[in-house]
Amino acid sequence: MNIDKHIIRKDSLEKLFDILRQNSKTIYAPVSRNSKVIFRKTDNFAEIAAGCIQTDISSKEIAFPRTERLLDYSRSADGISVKGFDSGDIPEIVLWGVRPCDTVGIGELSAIFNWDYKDGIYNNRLSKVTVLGFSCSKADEYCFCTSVGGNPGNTAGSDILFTRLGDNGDFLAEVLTEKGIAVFALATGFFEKAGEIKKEEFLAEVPVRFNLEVLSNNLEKFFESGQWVDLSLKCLGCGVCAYVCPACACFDIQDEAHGRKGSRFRCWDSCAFSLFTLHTSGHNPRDVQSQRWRQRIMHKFSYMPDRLSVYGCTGCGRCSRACPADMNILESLISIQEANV
Amino acid sequence: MSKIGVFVCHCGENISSTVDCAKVAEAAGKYDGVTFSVAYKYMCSDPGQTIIKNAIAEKGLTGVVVASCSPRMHEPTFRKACAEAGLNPYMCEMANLREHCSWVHEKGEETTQKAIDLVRVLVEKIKYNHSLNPIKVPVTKTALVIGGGIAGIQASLDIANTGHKVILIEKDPSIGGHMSQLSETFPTLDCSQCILTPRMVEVAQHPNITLYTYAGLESLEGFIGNFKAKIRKKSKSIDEKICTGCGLCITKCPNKKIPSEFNEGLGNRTAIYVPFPQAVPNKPVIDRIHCTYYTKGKCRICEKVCPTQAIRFDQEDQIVEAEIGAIVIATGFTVKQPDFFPEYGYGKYPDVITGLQFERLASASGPTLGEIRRPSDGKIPQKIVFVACAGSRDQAKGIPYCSKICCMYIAKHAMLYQHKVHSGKSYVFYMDIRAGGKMYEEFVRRAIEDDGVNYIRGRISRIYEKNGKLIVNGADTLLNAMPVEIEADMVVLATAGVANEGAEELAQKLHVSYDPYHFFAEAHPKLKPVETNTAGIFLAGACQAPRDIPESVAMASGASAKVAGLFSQDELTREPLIAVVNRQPAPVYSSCVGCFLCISACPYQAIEKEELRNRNGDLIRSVAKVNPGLCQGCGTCVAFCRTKSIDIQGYTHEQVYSEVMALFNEF
Amino acid sequence: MADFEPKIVAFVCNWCTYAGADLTGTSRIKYASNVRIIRFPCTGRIDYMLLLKAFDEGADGIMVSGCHPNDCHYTSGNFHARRRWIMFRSLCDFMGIDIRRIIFSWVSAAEGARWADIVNTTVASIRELGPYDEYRKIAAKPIMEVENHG
Amino acid sequence: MDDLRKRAKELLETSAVKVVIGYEDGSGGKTRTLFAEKPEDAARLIFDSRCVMNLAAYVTKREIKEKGRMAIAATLPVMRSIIQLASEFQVSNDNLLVLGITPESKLLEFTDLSEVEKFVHQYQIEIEARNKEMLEKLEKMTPAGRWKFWTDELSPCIKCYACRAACPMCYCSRCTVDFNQPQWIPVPSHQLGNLEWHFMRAVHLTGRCIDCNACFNACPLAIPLNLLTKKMIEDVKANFGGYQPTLTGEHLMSTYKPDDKENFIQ
Amino acid sequence: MTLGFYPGCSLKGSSREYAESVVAVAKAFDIEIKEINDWNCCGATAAHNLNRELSLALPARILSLAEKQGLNEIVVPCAACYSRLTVTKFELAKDPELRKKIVAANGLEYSGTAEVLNIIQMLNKYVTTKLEGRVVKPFDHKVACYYGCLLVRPHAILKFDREEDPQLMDELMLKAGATPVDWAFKTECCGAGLSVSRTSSVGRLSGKIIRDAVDRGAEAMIVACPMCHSNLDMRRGAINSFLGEKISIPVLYVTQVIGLAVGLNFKTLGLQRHFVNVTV
Repeated sequence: MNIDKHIIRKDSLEKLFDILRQNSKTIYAPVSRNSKVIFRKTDNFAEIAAGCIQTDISSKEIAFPRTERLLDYSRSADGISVKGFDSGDIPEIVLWGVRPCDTVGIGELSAIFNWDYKDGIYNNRLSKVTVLGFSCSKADEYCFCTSVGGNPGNTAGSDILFTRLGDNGDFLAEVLTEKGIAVFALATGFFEKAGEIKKEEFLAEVPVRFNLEVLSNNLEKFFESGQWVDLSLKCLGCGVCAYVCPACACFDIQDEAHGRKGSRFRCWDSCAFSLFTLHTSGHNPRDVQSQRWRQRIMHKFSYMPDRLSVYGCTGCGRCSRACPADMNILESLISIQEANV
Repeated sequence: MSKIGVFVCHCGENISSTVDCAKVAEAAGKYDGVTFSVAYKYMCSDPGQTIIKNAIAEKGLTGVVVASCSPRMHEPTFRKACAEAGLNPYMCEMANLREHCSWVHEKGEETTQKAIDLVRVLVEKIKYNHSLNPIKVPVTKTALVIGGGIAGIQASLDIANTGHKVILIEKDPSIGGHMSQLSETFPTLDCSQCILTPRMVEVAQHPNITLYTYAGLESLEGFIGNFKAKIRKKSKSIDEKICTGCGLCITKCPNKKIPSEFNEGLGNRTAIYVPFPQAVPNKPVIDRIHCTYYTKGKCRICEKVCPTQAIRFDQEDQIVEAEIGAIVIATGFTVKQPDFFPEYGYGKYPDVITGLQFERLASASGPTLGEIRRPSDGKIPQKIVFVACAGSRDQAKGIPYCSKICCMYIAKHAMLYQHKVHSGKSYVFYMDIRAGGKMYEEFVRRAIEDDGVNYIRGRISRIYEKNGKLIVNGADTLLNAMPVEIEADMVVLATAGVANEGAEELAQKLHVSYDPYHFFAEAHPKLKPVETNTAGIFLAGACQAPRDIPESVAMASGASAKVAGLFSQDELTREPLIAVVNRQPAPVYSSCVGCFLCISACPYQAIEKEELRNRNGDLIRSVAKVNPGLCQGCGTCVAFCRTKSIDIQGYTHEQVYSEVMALFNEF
Repeated sequence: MADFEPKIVAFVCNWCTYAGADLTGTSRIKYASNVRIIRFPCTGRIDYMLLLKAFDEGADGIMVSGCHPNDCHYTSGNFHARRRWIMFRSLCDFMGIDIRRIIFSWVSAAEGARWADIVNTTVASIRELGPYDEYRKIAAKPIMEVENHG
Repeated sequence: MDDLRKRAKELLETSAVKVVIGYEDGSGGKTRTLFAEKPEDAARLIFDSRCVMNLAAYVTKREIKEKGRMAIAATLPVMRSIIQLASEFQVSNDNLLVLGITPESKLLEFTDLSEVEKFVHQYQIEIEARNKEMLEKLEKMTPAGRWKFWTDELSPCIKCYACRAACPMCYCSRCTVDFNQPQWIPVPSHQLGNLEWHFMRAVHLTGRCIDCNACFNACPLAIPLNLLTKKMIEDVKANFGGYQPTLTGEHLMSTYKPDDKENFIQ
Repeated sequence: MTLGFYPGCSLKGSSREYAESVVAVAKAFDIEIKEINDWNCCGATAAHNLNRELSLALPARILSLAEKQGLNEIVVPCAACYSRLTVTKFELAKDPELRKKIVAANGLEYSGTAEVLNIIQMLNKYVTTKLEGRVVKPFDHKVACYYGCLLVRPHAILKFDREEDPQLMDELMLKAGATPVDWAFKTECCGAGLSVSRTSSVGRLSGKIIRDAVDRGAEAMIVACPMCHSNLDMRRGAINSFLGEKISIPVLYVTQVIGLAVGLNFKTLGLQRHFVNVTV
């Protein structure tokens, strides 16, 4: 469908929020908690941390929770009964205030969850979500969406994308999908037809930091490089990078048994953990941290494009911001791209 | 998939009267992995055990849960039964339906439900049991006997005579103990020295006995059959090999006014001394506390006069290390000392003495050469009062127990006094006369009837001195508490027998337990009177409770029999319920990270470092290793290990975890 | 809470408390039937995680009991245990875990009557406190409600 | 910090050590860890108030140990960690040289760890006033209040284990949470899993944590999980008269005193 | 510093001099003595033979009053009163039920916080340390310290000094410049309760005590109990007739001796009130 552009005045934004609430939508928006900003259920517009460059944790939890109860089972004399995931439990969710680098991530995750097996739970959750993206008018040294084919005003993944039009605080609203129209329909009154607007002028500056082509080519020959060790020596082997990433989809299946009853969970996992690939035999194909860092980068920039023809990175830069050891993925990527292999 | 059999015991009616055993068996039958369950009247009976054995054979059971009495009662029985049926004994567990359920609750739903829960817990546990094999450890066939009194002497001789080596250590310069201090012994009145000294000599000459006098136990490590003892030989300041025991040094020693321990302070000794003429070994030691040379830095007269130059002022304590298979504790007892009886003026009036001091007065080898004379002025007492239960059976004095030997030795004392002082009058104040023992009662009667000792049933309230007399105030409870006042020349207190100073410390060195009075605790008051709770360590004589000579000797022989029994095997088998540090295939080797905090947590020094090396022998890392010989299986390390790398067989992580899960969930 | 029957688990050492409870039996002293004993070689073996597990699985109260100081069959297992309990309790309390529900005691093999008393008083006090739902609740909650999105 | 650079350079030139672990400028105005292996790398070493990360976390990491003998630029907390690690046999004089940095940021020369120990023992482990207040505030709450506080605070925990990774004392190759026979700590980051993970962490750090706050600084959600270890430090002080890492001698929680308080035991 | 003061009946009657000397000494060492208002009989001797609860309720009321009047430490010079008050504290502490009952009976709050001191304890706590420095007229005599029965018994409850061979008063006398003799009847019964009913028995019992003291060269007897004092002093007649000779050894209260030692005047210490003349 062709994009349909509107203006929404800054004071109307809150009204839109309220209307959505009145229409019994569950709204998740960036809210600050301790010194951090994360997506939380909120009924209070004022609570929204609008100004932040980015939430500290990506919005992927909305469809890919850190811990998903897949099923409950119980055994009795008459056999085993399983209570599977019930999509009816999922509320209609509006994801408010997502940045393009997260909305793009939705696409990347979906690619993984629908690669061969179609993940019902993920798709179900996603189907209940309306994404109201907000373009970036601010960026910092960690941002590099433009280097991975994105941009601060990228519409991909949003149902409506709002772009702040300078200081008067009005917003350009690009209604992009059916879901978007549905929201639009709830509050048509607040929207005015927009004239010609140079959206780009209002977007943050995010310079291109490396050449993706060159990087991909180098990576193919870089696997055995000794540089991985230098790049990753300070990595502590925690899972922060994967857990804050909008595109990391690795998970682990855990059963919790209580006698004849029990539940099965899907939990986030991270390729940075030494246990991630540990075999029962004790053998570990990724024995040291450098191999794990290599895996992270290869997976995002080589294996995924090869297999799924999407990159596993949106250039949001969260992993670098969050890393307790200041491992900076951008630096790794640049030096790999610059390496003459 | 495990095949578990559950066997519910009625225990006659002991269990079935409050627990619905059939219901328990039925419930158990429904649990996962339970392929057979039955209730029966007496599981421990032959037919009962046969049920178990047949079930094992026919159903091919992989685990057996017997729901009956306390495992502390019959675990060995049922494990043996399983073993006989070809099932590893450690695949058998017991649910305690009797002591912990049927006997302590009323008949009813709850009680049966509890029984069912207890069974379920064990069913779930046993799914994680593993076949275990008893640990075999070698036996060092040398016994350590601590204490050279009559009990220690007897034990040493008995063990030595079974052909095994014995190390006997005695803290004093000579063996002999309290018995060597006694004059005559009840109920036969034969001379103590005469019957004891031959034994002492025998000890000294026995080829199987190594005797260390003036020595004590420094430390003990290890376990039954495999103890390592460090023995401190205090410096005697003489070269025993050279010393001929001529005694010249003793006669020449200028320092003659040291109260003699052997004579209970009634006589004096020199700084270089042998405690008594018949001492074994009969060679002097220098008491460095009193010796003028050690205190003032000059003298060395003994050194000058010694014909063989045997004096060694610079001699140091020696630590002897010995491999020991079994230990007999025979450290004896002591009697309450001064200031304990202000109302009796003990320590204040010289003529108020203890029974042990009286023994010295009455002894031919004593300070008065056997004549009963007052310590104060050497006069022969015409009136003498013996006070029984001086401290004993007295809550207020913190000694509620009966010291047992006093009634008899008081009778003996009174008798001896009457024999030696025909004109004298003797009085015995007593609470009860406890003369249980062969010829004991007769002995007491003799004292009363033949020797005319006045027995007065009552306690002494106060003793004070007046014009050289000891005024003894008491009451005669048989004459309805009529006040009695006796002007005595001498009073003998039958002071309570108490544990030695430092008994507690020794117990801790030996890892044996002790009672509230610091006497060593026997493993079972009736069935294991000479064993301690620590395997391989036995008790003899008054270190366990006040004992008279025949009892001490009997205990000593009993303990010796236990030791001999132990030494009759070349290998011991021990319960394999011990801790193990995991080992895994390369490259992991073990999940232990080698922080070795477990080493400090282990009460038995059973954890050591093991260096893991690869094929080429280069060190990979060091990890903890449990010495199966030393580990006693307390599991303190297991709960402590952060990586959960140590586990304890019989109470593994999986076992205890599954027990908790089983308790609160349906299976 | 009169009709409420607390579920209580007792972690006891084999040499003192377990034997003491046996003596309660042989002395035919009656006491409340709410307590289930799990046997350990020594209090030193009792892993603090077990106590938390018991609460997860639905215990309303927990008893931990072993040999009096100096009586430990392993000479110091109970001393080690005691030091851990001190810190365990204070951490529980600090995190709001109800330490009134964890009763520690020394019971010797000779104290059969004492065991009965302690069990009875424990059962009474836990009945007073009611079921320990707070802890169980967080174990049971479905994901969407709690775990995600802060 | 010229003398630090100078010293590091010497050490690398003379190859007295193979690697010097220190700080360098990082991204976003942060500092990061530098592993100087060539003398010229030493020039990149810096030290200032931003250098709060506990570098001791690296001395137990395999790829770094394998480089050979290490030198480490160590602030007081780092030195404390190192002493504790040494007492747990994770580092030794053979593989580690300490370049001490005093609270007044002066460089200190230590010939061996026992000297480091002496230095460390001049200072008591003291909880910052701000956190003391927080502790007291919590202690004043009702147990129910504390329960609410912690279940709320811990609920956003995503179990990324950054707290564990950043902690020098969490060097175990298999953490209790990774132990699954049985699975003592639930893996899922639901409330119970989070509660028990942080409970366990605090227990395992009791008598070992030297209060460097690395765990808190590493947490992507700024959960005040260091309050737990701080509380343990305070209680250790109250019950056993405080704690200092020592090379030899008893470990606080693997030992006991016959007169440890037992007023809570019937 | 302020001390609560429970005189009890004797110190208001037969033993005023004891009260006087206590107050005087306290004053000399700047201890404020505050008598408990509205105090009642401690129930000594009689009550506990008749009715246990009464025998506890009476002292309990005294203690309650003390608490109410904010006296957390009270000195009880009379050994009998001291015994009753201390025993009551002990009994009520160990039996909450009983305590409820007693509190109900008295209708007064009782927490058992008030500390009860006998005269020796009081002196040891607040005087002994300063004493030596203050002695101006050492009481240079051989003295027999007589503790009597109630001051030290039952030890299990009072936990005061050595039950059978107490020493504290002797030590106090040493500090006051006196020489305590070692004698036999420190804690023997003087016949207290029989003073009126069977004076002759008192003669016998107290006689023995006086006799031994004198035989051992004592020039004065020192007491810390009005009962002991009245028997040894007031009943001297009966005693002498029992002993068949006239013995004129004076009997002083421990507080009187200390008073003299620190130079207080004869009358302030009530020494003129004794039957057996005291000459200094």
